[in-house]
Order: sequence, then C-alpha cells, then structure tokens
Amino acid sequence: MSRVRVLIRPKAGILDPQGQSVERALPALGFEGVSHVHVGRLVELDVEDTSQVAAMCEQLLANPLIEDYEIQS
Amino acid sequence: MSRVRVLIRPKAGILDPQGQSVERALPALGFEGVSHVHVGRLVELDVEDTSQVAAMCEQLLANPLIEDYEIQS
Amino acid sequence: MAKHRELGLTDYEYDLIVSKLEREPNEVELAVFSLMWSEHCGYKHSRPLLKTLPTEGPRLVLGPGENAGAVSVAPGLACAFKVESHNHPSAVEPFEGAATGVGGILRDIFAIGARPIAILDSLRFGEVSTSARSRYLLERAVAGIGHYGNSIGIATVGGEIYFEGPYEQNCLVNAMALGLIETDKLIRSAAAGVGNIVVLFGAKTGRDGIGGASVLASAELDSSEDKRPTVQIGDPFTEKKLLECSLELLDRGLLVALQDLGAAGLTSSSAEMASKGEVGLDLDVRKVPLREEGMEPFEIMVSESQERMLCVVEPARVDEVLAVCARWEVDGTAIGVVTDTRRLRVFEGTSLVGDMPVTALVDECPTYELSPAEPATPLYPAPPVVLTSSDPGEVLVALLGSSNVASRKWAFEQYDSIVGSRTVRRPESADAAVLMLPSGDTDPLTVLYPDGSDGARPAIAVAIDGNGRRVAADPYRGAVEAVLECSANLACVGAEPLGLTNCLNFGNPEKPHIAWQFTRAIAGLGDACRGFGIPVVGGNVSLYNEGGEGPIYPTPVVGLVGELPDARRAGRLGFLAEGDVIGLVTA
Amino acid sequence: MKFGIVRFPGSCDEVDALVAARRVGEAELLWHGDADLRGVDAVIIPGGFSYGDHLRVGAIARFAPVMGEIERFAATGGLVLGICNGFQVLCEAGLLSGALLPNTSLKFVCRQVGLEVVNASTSWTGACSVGETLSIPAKHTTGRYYAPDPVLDELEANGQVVLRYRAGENFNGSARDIAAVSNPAGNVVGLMPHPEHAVDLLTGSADGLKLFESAARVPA
Ligand SMILES: Nc1ncnc2c1ncn2[C@@H]1O[C@H](COP(=O)(O)OP(=O)(O)O)[C@@H](O)[C@H]1O
Repeated sequence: MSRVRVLIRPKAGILDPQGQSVERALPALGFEGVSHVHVGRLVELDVEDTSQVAAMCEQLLANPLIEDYEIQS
Repeated sequence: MSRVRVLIRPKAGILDPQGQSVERALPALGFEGVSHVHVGRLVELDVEDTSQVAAMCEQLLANPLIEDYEIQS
Repeated sequence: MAKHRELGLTDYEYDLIVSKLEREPNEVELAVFSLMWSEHCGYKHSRPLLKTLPTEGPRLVLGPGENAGAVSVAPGLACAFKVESHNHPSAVEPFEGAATGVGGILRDIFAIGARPIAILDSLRFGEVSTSARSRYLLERAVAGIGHYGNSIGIATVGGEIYFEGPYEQNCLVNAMALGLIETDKLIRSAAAGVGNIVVLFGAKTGRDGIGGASVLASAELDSSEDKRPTVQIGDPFTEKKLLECSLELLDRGLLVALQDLGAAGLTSSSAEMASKGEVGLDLDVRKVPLREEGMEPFEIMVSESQERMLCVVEPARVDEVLAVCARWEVDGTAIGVVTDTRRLRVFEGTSLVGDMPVTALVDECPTYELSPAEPATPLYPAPPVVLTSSDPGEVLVALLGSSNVASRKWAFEQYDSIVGSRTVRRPESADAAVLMLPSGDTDPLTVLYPDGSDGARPAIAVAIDGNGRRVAADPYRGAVEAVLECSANLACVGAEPLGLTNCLNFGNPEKPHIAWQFTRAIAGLGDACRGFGIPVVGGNVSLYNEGGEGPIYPTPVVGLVGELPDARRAGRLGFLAEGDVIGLVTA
Repeated sequence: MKFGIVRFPGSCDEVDALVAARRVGEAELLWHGDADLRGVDAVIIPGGFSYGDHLRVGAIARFAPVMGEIERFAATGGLVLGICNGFQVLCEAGLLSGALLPNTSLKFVCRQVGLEVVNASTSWTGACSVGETLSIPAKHTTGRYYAPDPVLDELEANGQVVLRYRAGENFNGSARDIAAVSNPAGNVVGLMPHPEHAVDLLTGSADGLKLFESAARVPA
C-alpha cells in the first residue's frame, strides 16, 4: 500500500471564485502581499498500484475539462 | 514571492462522507485495492513572507476543530 | 477552410458582410458578425415563424423583444418571465452548463429591473435506467441548477423531467425564471443619449466559451495551450452581488438602459442596445477588466464570461454608479460612449479595430425559408415495450417504478423551494407552484401579511410543460397539448393563465422533416394560445439538437404564468382530511 | 423590541428574517461593512451563502466589521440568533461551540422537519415548552453539527442543546440529533432549520414564529 496525494486545482484561465474570495479576505485580516490564490481539492488515498492513480484522476477524482491535477506519492 | 501550498484535510476520526463516496465509486470503475480515502482542500498562494502562512491557516484557511493542515513551500 | 466557414458563416453570408462593410471584414468584425448572424442571435431559421405567434393580451405589459416579457399581475405590479435553453453547454459539462443556464435566465429577469422570485426547470435525458451517461448528466445538471438557484437565494419551485432514448446524446436543460417589478420601474435595453457612458459591471472577462471564434486565434492555439477557450463557470455569489447592485442602481434612478451579457457577450449586448436605441456605440476593449492576460480584442468582444451587465449612464451619474458597484464589491468600469453614428466601433486604446453598421449586425441578418416536408416513414424507432405482464398489480408496480413515473423528490429536494417566504404550493403539493404576491403594506416587493389578516391573498401560479414524444407523434397536436396541459395545471390550483413563454428545442431545421416538425409545432402553439387568448411574451429557440442517432424528439416547452384571487383557496394534490368528499369532473 | 438582521454579500434569507421579525417587533437590516448595530435589541445572522460559502462555510463572514460588534454585544448579554449560514458563522466566530460539516448525503436538502424543544429557557425559546414539536423547514448542504464528544457531553449537561431533530428527521447526520445549540448564558442561539420560513400557515407552518416571540418577550 502506498499513500498517494492528488492535488486538484482549477485550470489556468478557468474562473476560480473561491480563490478570489480568499484573496480579498486576507488583507482585511492584516495579511498583505498575497496574490494568485487558488482553491482546489486534495484527495488522499492508499493504493496498491500507484500506476492506476492517473486513470482515477481522469475518470473520477478530477474533471479534466476544468481542472488540472498533480499526483504526489 | 514564494509559491506556497496548504493541504487541508478532515481531522482523523471525523466522518468524511466525501472520502467514503470516492472510495465506494472507485471499484465500480474497475479500480480495486484503494482504501483510506479522504477529501480535503488545497489552497495555493504566492506570498511575500512565508512565515505568515501558519497564522493564515490558523485564522482563516483551516478550522482547527475539524481540520489538520500542512504547509508545503 | 476559409475562416468564415469555420465560424459558421456561409459564402453567401460572407459576401453579404463584405457588401455591407464595402470591404473585407477584419478579425474583430468577422468574429462579431459570425456571432450576430448565428442561429442563436439572429434567429435565421425561426424569425419568420415566431412572428406568427400571438403577442397581444389585455394583461400584457412587455412583449417579445426585450430581455424578458411581462404581464400585469396586480395594479401597478408586473410579473416578468422567460424560459431559455442551455442544452449544448450542459451536454459538455452538465453541472456548469445547467448552473450557467440558471444564471443566464436570472440576468434576463433583472435586466428589465425585476427582482427574480422563482426558477423552474425542464429537463430531458436518455433512459436513466439503462444509461450511465444519462444518470451522470441528470445528477450533475440537477446539482448545478440547485447550486446556482440555492446559492443566489431564489426559489426553484417547479419543473419537469423526462427520460427518452432520443435525448441520450443531446440532453435538454431549459430554465425558466420569474420576477416581480412595479410596472412604472421597468427599464429598457435601448441605449440612448449621445455622449452617455457605457458601463460594464460584474465579473472580469476571461476566455470562457469563446468556442467557434477560437479559430481566429488558431495560429497561437497550436503553440500555446492556455489560449484555448474554456468552459463557462458560473459563480452565483458574484451574480447575487450583481443582482442586488443592479436593483439598487435602478432603484436610485441612475441608469438610462440596462442589458445583460448572455451568449455572445459584449458583442450582442452592445449591438442590441445600440440597435434598439437607434444610436451608435464606441467601446474600448482595453478598458474591459480582464481575468487573463494577453486577450485579443476579438476574444474580449466574444467572451461568454458569466455574471456581467452593461448599462448606459449619464456622464454626471457615473461616479455614483461606480460607488454603488464598489459597495456591492462588483467591478464597474466605463468602457464606452453612446454616439450618433449608428455604428458599433471597437477601439483598442486609440486604434480602431472594428467598425460596423449596427443595422447590418442586428436587423439585416439574413433569414432563411424552411422547406418543410412531412416524412413518409416514422422518424423515431418505436419506444421499447417494457411491460409484458398481464397482472395489473405487477403492471402498476412496474409503472410506478419506471423512470418517467417515479417520484421527482430526489431532484426537487435539492432545490430551495421556499426562500422568499411566498411559496404556498411547493413541488409535489400541487400541479402548479403557487406564489403569494406582495401585500404592498411595506416594501412593495415583500410579502408580509399581518397575523390573522382575513383578506384575500392574491397570488400567481406557474407551471412548465412539454411532451416530446407526443409532439413527435403529431407536432401540431403535441404543441397544442403542451399549452392545454400547462393550462390544466394552472386550473388545478385555481389559476387563470395570463401569459406564456416557450423554448423551442428541435433538431436541424435545414432538414425538411425537422422543418416540418418545427413549422407544425409553432402553428399548434400559436393556435392554442389564440384559442385561450394567452399572449406569448417571449421565449427562446434551440435548434440543431441532434446526436449520432438522429434528432431529439421535437420538444416545445411551454411556461405559463397565471393569477389566482386568493392563495388560501389554492388547490392541492392529495386528499387533505378524512371525510372530505371526492368528486370526479369530466367534460 | 428592535431586531437587526445582518446582510452579508451572499446572504439570501435576510429579508425573510426581517419580515418575520416585523411580526413581533421592529426590524431593520444591518450592513456587514458597518461596525454599528444601530441600537438594536437583538441581532439575527440570517441564512444564505455569505461569500458564496467559499473556502469553508462561514469562514469569511466571521471577519466582517459588524462581527466584532456582535461579539461585544453577545458578551454583554445581547440576544443573537444565527440561522443556517448564521449558525455556521457563529461557530466559526467561536460564539458557539462546534462546527457544521457537509451533510452525510453530500447533497443540498430542502425539507420540512420536526424539531423537539429541549431547552425552553434560552432567550430564543422562552415561548416554547420543553418536549413540544416545532415543524420548521431546513435547507442546506452543510448542516451536520459536530463537536468532540466531551464538548457534546458538556453542552448536554449545561442545557445548551436547544433543539433536536425528531426521530428520523436528522437528514444531515448531526451528532446526537442536535439541531440548535446555545452559549452557556442562553442569549446566543444557532440552528440549522429556518424559523423565518415558518411564520405563516399558508406557506407551511407558523411554528417558527415562536422563536421570534421568545426574543420579543425578553425585557430589553
Ligand atoms: N420561441 C419564442 N417565442 C417567442 N419569442 C421568442 C421565442 N424565442 C425567442 N423569442 C424572443 O426573441 C427575443 C430575442 O431572444 P434571445 O436572443 O433569446 O434573447 P436574449 O437577447 O435575452 O438572449 C426575446 O425577446 C425572446 O423573447
């Protein structure tokens, strides 16, 4: 079993309203100098066969039309 | 500017229906041998001062009652 | 292939553009023309037929031609409503496609100044019991509609769903919205007042939904992946702010004209505002706030980024307008000016990058005669026979369990049907939704009836209906039946119809048998409306709905708004109390 | 009794709460950006999707300027009711214990639910009686009440569990069927169901009015 992490984020150019909201909120809390905020999803899983993870991302974990993903294992 | 990633996941022991739903869906797509699936959030941001990120997590990005976070920079 | 063909323009149309411009169009102009002369904006194959629909009625306030139509529902109060399709985007990305469909129809309602109060949806998918793809489309489309309507705080009070084979490749997602407005506050979309300022407000502009026009950038497309057009993503949070901001701007009397940006974005909104006002507009694409760097002028003109509005403001009021935008955390930017040129001129900074006569864009889009021919053989395979048992008990259970009869609770429970505190009949409690009208004693659009008030509570009722299978069997009668069924739904709660909207979902009208379906259905729709004395206040046409296996069932969807004198007497489904008498009424 | 109802960007049920409150007293809207409660006697944080529920429900709204005033107001015994998103905001702000997690179904659900009154001595339930059932609609995606077990024990021991879902009505999976909790003093209450949508029989039920009547009874 290997522990794998999948990081999923909105594709470049795709509207990311959550990222915008966080970027707006941070200065109000006194955190300056923050930019390019994006909010995505994190999926953690134990897999027997890590070679399958990319296919899982394409089919289920991410929506390839609007999201990019990155696999950390 | 440094690019920082914050990985936020449900605290151990708290029911994670999103993780469960992914775990149930995978075998139906032909992916066997997957367990301990958890779904959380990914926040990516460019910051001038990386020492501030922990405070941002505590105050805004994560809710320590229900979530753990990890900073990757 | 020539670029104009890739953009969907015929050689004939291209030559017509050249003759109208008296030169070859440049990239920006070609993009603008291709959108304005598309079926979606130009109604090339439907305009002459739509003209046959009756649009007059004693309660009509606003007929077809504006962003939404409206009927009078109480002294000084109008109900605006319209239905629109988002079929193709939903087939590509069902969640975002359905969500942005709701967002778009809501903008149509508040673009005329009305506060949206309700949403309905009409959905068609392939057979869910056998098709995983249809199940996926259903789940995601319903989730998308719920997400948008729930998040923006507008009640989704009704709708309908059918599952039939012909929709397998081409699902239908139609959304209807209703709003209320004091009649004297209606705002038009006609730009007016030479020298007045054009202000764009709402979300930033990205490369969303650039679709066909991306061929204009095809050189770069191969080299740099991020120039690719992107799927439209809806953001109900931004739209909620946009809605409140628009209504506040109108309430303060700050606007001369207002228009939403729908399909074809800045292009169609600016051209239509100019056309209606018989004026010209100069726009500077450099001033448009962008989400992405390096967008070309034509990309800015055709972008379908959601949650944006365009308004015309007197120069002295611009600062006030921008202040209201700022208060609602909405970007507002002056991007242009009203001129007397009757031309749409696009600038990039100081250089002129597009210059087109407004009449050519809007009024002179060619229309085409259809060549209808009744097919000699059935177009659709007979639906599969699934019940073979002769045991009535078994048949009943099988029927109740079939996808087209089963309860819709799974779907409508995902919709907030009560926000607004006016929903007297929720889904499944009656054949039509019943919504109380404001009492007028406080904020005129707020419902507040003091406890124990005995007075009648005037209300409106709304329903949406369509049955593609029956229209496929007989387009004329099927369309008539859609109006009948919808009226019957209103009658069941005690309401009388006041006005009708429709969405005409059909296949490729250039095929004679589709043209026949389309022509016959519109004739049926018109006759039924005339028979009832109901005006058609607006609608939408969605053509070319075809999958690999052929056209969808011809699916005119009808939305009716009616009035009932007292919500306390609204009919309901189900037997309420023991001892009540059950009657059967027949003709 | 004057109620103030906070309007955040993305609030949806604030006008409904305003209209409901006007049935028992005066009411006006408060703007999220103003650190000013305009002298109201009770504050309602309404339902909706403040800041689009972005990042995490209630996470961004809790930092609005008006929230600082509400924290001070609550600390001095001022009446505060958080409905749905308002409940989420109050938990995020630490005015109430616990957090709201996604429904176990992961779906938005809009449904009339039966609620049992557990504590009828808070500022917002004084007009109810213990054991009584209130029929009130609930509608949310993120309404599963969670707190660690020791915290739940403490809430129960202190009478801070105010309302529970009746058997079979807990569709979101809340711990111990909890639908509403209060702070120890009982002046701050949060609940997921929407009492402001249950103030008129014609729209389904008038049971929610009791919460507003309860507040109106509290001497100013
Ligand atoms: N099926 C129809 N029946 C009646 N009117 C229609 C129909 N389809 C479109 N219309 C009217 O034509 C006008 C232009 O439609 P459309 O381009 O969909 O509006 P919008 O500019 O808001 O997208 C609208 O006023 C609409 O009501």
